[in-house]
Amino acid sequence: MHDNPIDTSIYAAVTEAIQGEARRILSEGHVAAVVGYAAARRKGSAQPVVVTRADDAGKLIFSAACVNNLAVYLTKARKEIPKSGKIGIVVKGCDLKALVGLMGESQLKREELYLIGVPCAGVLASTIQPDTALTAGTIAPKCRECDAHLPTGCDFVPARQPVTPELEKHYSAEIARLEAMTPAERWAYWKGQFKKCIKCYACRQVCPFCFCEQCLCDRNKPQMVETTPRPAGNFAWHIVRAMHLAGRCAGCAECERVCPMDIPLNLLNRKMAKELKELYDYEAGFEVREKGPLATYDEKDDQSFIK
Amino acid sequence: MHPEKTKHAFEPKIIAFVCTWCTYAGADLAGTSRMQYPANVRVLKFPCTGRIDPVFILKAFQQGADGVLVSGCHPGDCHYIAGNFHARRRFAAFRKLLEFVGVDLGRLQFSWVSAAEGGKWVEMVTGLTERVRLMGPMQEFKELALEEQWSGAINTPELQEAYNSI
Amino acid sequence: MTPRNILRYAYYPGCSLHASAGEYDLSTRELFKKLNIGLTEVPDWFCCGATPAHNVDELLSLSLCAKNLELAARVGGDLAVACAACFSRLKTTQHVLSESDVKRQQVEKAIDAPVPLNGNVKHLLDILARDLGLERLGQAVTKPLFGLKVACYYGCLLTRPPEVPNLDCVEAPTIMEDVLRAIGAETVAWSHRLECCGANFTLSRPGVVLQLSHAILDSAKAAGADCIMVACPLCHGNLDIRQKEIEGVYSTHYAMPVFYITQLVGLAAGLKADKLGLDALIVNPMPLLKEKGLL
Amino acid sequence: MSRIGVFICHCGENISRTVDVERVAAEVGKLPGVAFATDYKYMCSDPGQGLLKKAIREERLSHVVVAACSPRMHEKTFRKAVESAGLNPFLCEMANIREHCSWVHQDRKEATVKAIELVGMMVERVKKNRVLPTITVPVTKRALVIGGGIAGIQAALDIADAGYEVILVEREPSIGGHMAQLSETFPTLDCSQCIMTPKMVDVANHPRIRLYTYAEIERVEGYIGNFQVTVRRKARSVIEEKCTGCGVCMEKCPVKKIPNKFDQNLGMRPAIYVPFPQAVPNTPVIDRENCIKFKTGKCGVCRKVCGPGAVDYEQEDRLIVEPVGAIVVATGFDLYSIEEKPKGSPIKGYGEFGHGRIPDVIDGMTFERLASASGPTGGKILRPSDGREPKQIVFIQCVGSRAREKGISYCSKICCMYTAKHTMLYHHKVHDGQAYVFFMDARTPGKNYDEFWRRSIEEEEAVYIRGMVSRLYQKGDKIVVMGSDIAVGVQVEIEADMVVLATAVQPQKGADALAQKLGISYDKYNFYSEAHAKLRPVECATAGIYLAGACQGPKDIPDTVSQASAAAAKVIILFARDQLEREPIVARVREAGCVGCFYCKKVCPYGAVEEKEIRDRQGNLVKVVAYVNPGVCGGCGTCQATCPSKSVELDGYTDEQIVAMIEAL
Amino acid sequence: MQLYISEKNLKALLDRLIADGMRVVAPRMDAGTPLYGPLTDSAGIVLDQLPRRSAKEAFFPLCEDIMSYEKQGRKVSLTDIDPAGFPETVLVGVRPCDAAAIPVLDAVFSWDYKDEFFLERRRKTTIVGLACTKADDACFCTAVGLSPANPKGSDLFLTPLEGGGYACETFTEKGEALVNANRELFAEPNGSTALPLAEPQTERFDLKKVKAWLDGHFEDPAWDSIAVRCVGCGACAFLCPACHCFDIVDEGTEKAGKRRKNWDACGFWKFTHHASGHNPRDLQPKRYRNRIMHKFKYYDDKFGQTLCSGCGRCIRFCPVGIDIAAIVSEISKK
Repeated sequence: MHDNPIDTSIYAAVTEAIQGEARRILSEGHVAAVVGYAAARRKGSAQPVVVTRADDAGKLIFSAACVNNLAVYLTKARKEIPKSGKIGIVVKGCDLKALVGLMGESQLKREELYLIGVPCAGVLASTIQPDTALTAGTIAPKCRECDAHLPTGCDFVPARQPVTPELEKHYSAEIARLEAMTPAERWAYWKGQFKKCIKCYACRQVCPFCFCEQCLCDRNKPQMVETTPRPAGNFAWHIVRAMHLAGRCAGCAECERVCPMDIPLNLLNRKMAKELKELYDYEAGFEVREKGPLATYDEKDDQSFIK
Repeated sequence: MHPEKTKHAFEPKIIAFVCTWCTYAGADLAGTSRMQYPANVRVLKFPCTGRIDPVFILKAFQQGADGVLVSGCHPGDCHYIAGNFHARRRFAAFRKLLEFVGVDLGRLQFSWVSAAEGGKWVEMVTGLTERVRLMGPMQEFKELALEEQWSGAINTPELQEAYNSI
Repeated sequence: MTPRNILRYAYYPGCSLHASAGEYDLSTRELFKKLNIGLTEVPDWFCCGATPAHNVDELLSLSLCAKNLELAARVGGDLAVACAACFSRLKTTQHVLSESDVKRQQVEKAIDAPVPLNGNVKHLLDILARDLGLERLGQAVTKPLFGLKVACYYGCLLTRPPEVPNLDCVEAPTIMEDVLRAIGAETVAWSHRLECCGANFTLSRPGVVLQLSHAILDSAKAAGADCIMVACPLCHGNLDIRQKEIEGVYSTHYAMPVFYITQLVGLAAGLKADKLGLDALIVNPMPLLKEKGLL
Repeated sequence: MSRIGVFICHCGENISRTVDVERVAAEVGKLPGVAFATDYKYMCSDPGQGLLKKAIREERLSHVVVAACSPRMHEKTFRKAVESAGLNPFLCEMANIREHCSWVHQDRKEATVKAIELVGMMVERVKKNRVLPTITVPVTKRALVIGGGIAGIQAALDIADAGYEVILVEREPSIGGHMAQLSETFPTLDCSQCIMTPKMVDVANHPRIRLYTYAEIERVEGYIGNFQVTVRRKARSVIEEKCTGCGVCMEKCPVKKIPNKFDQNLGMRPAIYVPFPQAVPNTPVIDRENCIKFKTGKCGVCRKVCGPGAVDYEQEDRLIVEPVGAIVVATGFDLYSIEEKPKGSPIKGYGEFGHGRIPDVIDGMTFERLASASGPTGGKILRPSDGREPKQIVFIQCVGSRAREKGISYCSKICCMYTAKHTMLYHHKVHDGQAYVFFMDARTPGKNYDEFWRRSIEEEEAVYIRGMVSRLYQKGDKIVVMGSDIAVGVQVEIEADMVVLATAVQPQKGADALAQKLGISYDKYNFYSEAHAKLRPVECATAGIYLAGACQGPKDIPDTVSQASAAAAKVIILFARDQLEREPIVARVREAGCVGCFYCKKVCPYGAVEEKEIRDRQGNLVKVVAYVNPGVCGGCGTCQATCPSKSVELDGYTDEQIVAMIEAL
Repeated sequence: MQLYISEKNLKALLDRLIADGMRVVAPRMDAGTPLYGPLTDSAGIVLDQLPRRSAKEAFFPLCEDIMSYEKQGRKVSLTDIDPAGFPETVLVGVRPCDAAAIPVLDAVFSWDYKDEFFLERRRKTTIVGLACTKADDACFCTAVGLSPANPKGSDLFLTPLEGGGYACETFTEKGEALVNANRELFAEPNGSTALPLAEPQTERFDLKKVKAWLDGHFEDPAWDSIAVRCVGCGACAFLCPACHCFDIVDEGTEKAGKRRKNWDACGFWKFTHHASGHNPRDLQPKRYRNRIMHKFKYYDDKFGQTLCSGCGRCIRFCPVGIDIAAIVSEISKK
């Protein structure tokens, strides 16, 4: 069952459509640049690319190796891409949720973006060689519970319908498994995971919502979180990270994908998303909302935990 | 005159984060009413529960607290209109997170204690202290603080001894 | 929920409809057949305990209704109830048991089954006016009751107490008038729509009943009504069966037919008199209906 | 290196009985940074404060910790002392070793250890304290009063009489409010108009009051001392400066039969009208909805007959921005109606009274208009249905009020008294009539109030029936009132000619919308919330905004006028200073770290956070960051706890200070 | 000395060393991830995949205490960490790319300042290398002049053989001492042929040409196009067997605390952030340039060596697919 192939045949046509649209908007001067994916040296691999000339539009591709959430390049923390003029960006449905969140948090303006949406059947999991075929076994965990195969509200979406088989949900099962444990067992689980952390901050750097110019955890007056990659500091860092993303993270799972130590970071994010959905009926990423669940309140909010 | 105090093997360290207008005043009232409660609690005063950052709770546990009490004005009573409403959501989320990483929520108590509720303050502090006393020390964070990466570990007897003594 | 397009209900007739109010049962079944609304009588249903049980033994009265609810749940679908007293008892039971865990546990022990607290219990009025809808009801009319002036009598149980039935506004309901207007009848504005007919005292203190029912008949007549419409066999008993007696005691004359809602709606839907049990009414409605050209 | 001075107070024996204060001083003296530690019998006493000041000078102390009672008790005292010794007051902190230690523990050893730790925490905290300069904000000495009823009129006159300019904004074409509608007033039965109209004229003639009638508040920006208020002056279609108030236009207007709201729709008015003859200003308004000119384009009579040429059909709404320093909200009340309310509304109507469909069931204000000599009937009590004089009249109290099941649980406060007044007026006007009053309790606390009420029974022959009415219905031309007399335990049925309902007092419609513009809080009924129920009853939690009258809760005229004067006094106190000083416990933004996500702005209860552009030297926009207006900031710190990068900090409660305390544990 | 050791005896050797109180560090699974770590017995060893982090952490831990302080009253007591406390260690299953980087690091840690924390661990550690039989297209040891069978840095080197077991060759006294102390577990070579070695697919870089270009192109538009995608994390540096930058931080409270040495990465925004607020490497391309310069120019300038052994970790785990092999190959063609 894990070998069941997932149909990615539309990606060739999607690639062609992206190239055509990028060429058009660049040559017509709609946008100053298009952020997309390009093939890289390793067989089947892809990497983010910024195309500024219509002639280079042919570089753009879409494949199951196009794993990145490019939204991160549009945040204020990433100064490498000049934010002058309108920018085109290739987005999967999951990436779009991040953009929607960023708009709600005054980080981006819709009118300054040209969104090229990608009909997506899924991308590869992080530890899989880029030239591997997409199957039920090699697909990224987030894609297993994707509800945004076709992005909506984009300026351009190639007219292709991805074939998306029903897959077993990964995160809900993991959350249920952990919730069924005793606190001590959960502590042991997370301690084992967090112990591996080397504080490379890849999770933070790829996160579209970690757009702070100065991370709280980089501060030393006072030192809110130990910066040392020891178990204590690691634990604190990951708790603070999850808390700061609560109600904002829409599950692009980039943190988890890039973690060189395989820490299941998105599991924390999904757990928080689940709780906020239950508590306040809030789901991130579906519409531009000025106030997230932790920036607002209702007088009737649950307070059963408060004596 | 004074009743003999029961000696306990373990005296938990309790940190209370309270707002100045309601709970701090409630604790003052407990004092002026000469109510009695365990001496384990250390109160940190904030203008409002809205100011209490979840990181402080984490920090308190890391610094050796065995129990944490967070207390402020009842809904609708906030001196700052809505600080406690914001805090309520923040802590509803944060406690779920702590629970998920394996912190026993028995060690973390939230309450509304008004300036008139000296008795409730005593009840909260006593309840949490007694509960945490039964639960024993908050080992998890204490152990975590001592743990090193294997590569950084050293095994001089003196240091081992020093670590053991902490 | 019953899907809106195919209406099917479990049906709880209640004791009266199998006895003194046989015409209510008959007209209900015939009308619903005509309107393509399915009714499945709850197998083995028994008395809801109205009206004396809840004044005597709360646990018993709750358990009687709880068991009937449990039986009805086995049929599936919403539960249709014709009698206002049964309706009130069944709804009250759901309300009381969902408010009190202790009572629920006691009752569940007594009937040895869980009580379906979320099942919908619906009065016929609700089904006609809302589930079927006034528009579709209007479409089913073949013989509109033009010219018939009806005093809609709700009685005390259909809307009260405020937190239980949720049928319509407690103090100023319009659901009966809405239904009648949909079938072409005229409704009169009158004062005693919501007064009690005295049903609880019908055997113990008939004097009270006579006094209360007299006031109702009086008021309907003063408002210019040709007839009264009811949705409860107990009200019907007092206004129709006792009408002669009231006329005697108070030396007055009404000759005011008292119809069940299903009889009037059935009439408008083209059902014949024998299918509606009109002959079972004590105050003969035929002269009135003939006069208005409705037969 | 800091040189901290620590002062341990014995508080007589209050502390030293349980805490070994000498030991505390000795232990704390060893802490790094502590240059001086001592204990003293009464630190708050003159010699105690002297000791503190002397030590600051002689020991060159940089910070001070006083371990004594609760800071809620003496923080101000010691900060003042520290200031007088030349230190910034915010370099002084208190450790609470009395209320939080010596008074609540008995074990001397435990209490002493705790006291040492509490002081230790404050020592670490005070090391991170910064010099905080007192914040001053300028004051615009002009007030805005919203609402031209008796509350607004009184407040405006008081403030203006004190020498300050006042902008008075009224939604209706004339000031006067509800009091102008009343016939006579309890408990003296003096004519409302007689005492009201002179005040209205005073407002019109006051050199320092600028009156905007037929105007509403559009927008409020700014903060105490510095509000910018945008007022919408609705198009009157009559130029106020030109109109002489001759009234010819009203006479000639062909539309005459428009129900006059001022007369509770009993009387009629033309399409161009003043609501009542004594209106201030005496300038008509064209009711564009009913005016033929506006509906069909034909007519134009009023413009033709207007000598001064004041009628202007093209007039449009105008927005005027007024800078003010303080705002008095006096928007008053509205009466509850028994009509059917929309589904889902928390407030219910009265189906048992026919939802207001019986014409001779009227409310108290309608009775006032009937009883008023200048009213539609010239002061005769007549039935709206047929103009007959009612011989049996029933008054029902607490309609809506104190009725939780109708969604209102409060007492409307004025109804007992005005119903008593109504029975008297009725008896004076209909000598052979009989008044009945259904009541739950008679609430008559007030000077001469109970006497007045008793008079209605004993001299004016009103029959008071303790009990509620269950139902009303029309029977012929009578209204049958079914109720119970619980004192006697019988059911009562009265065939009345007229029923007067003492309906509940509610805030004005749109009170919530105005509150949102003003940034003030309101309760679930939309009454505005005072800052403190007892000690700050005329102030809002939002600084610089004050409440007067029934917008804050049901009130009678004397209470309203008192509160209005109190609000005026608060405004005058504010205006007596050129600058405002405030405690510098405010949030500040570290612009370098701010990325402009504006979470702070979203959670700020005071609307104190603004957006600020950062530009480079060439003027190019670098980024937009948050800016906290120190005049508006309330100092709760919710922004800081919410800011992901902690780029906003609450002075006096910085992360450094708090973490230092946690780490000192 | 050329010998043979069976898989069984290799495990017996490790168990014996552990029993003797020696710390045996080898790749094993740590919460689902292959990482070097101390073994409690030989069963946990994982020799079929490259550990996620390199072997450098055995000498240069990602975090180590170098001093502690404690305040008592006004007295502050400082305690240096004594490197003598480091345990004797055998590091087993080290791939040629990892092992080769260790002597390269010797140069910098024993240059003007002798880093005893590194050097003492180095003295106390015996490295048992292991030839590679598998490679993926991120591997490029051959491109930097190494190979899957290169014993550089190993005291003892194992080559897997057809039919099981390992050919075993000693290269240093430490290696010989380890063999001699356990001689009975080793046998004479049995003539089996080695398993086919891995064949990394990249062509060999002309490192001279690379350096020559770097010498003249500190400022070059190429840096922008290479690193515009870099998000500034430390994954490449932290996984690299040769990167060795560290940061020293004091952590603790007013009462007590530690001075700690932590890995640092030139990709971090804060790496060259001045106290003034100025940052000479203000954007990611300048930071990434430093990474390339350090590896292929500065280290060569100073020590005559290249600071890259071609393990490919930075390629595999770069969040945004930056490929150092592709970049250097490109440079070498300029």
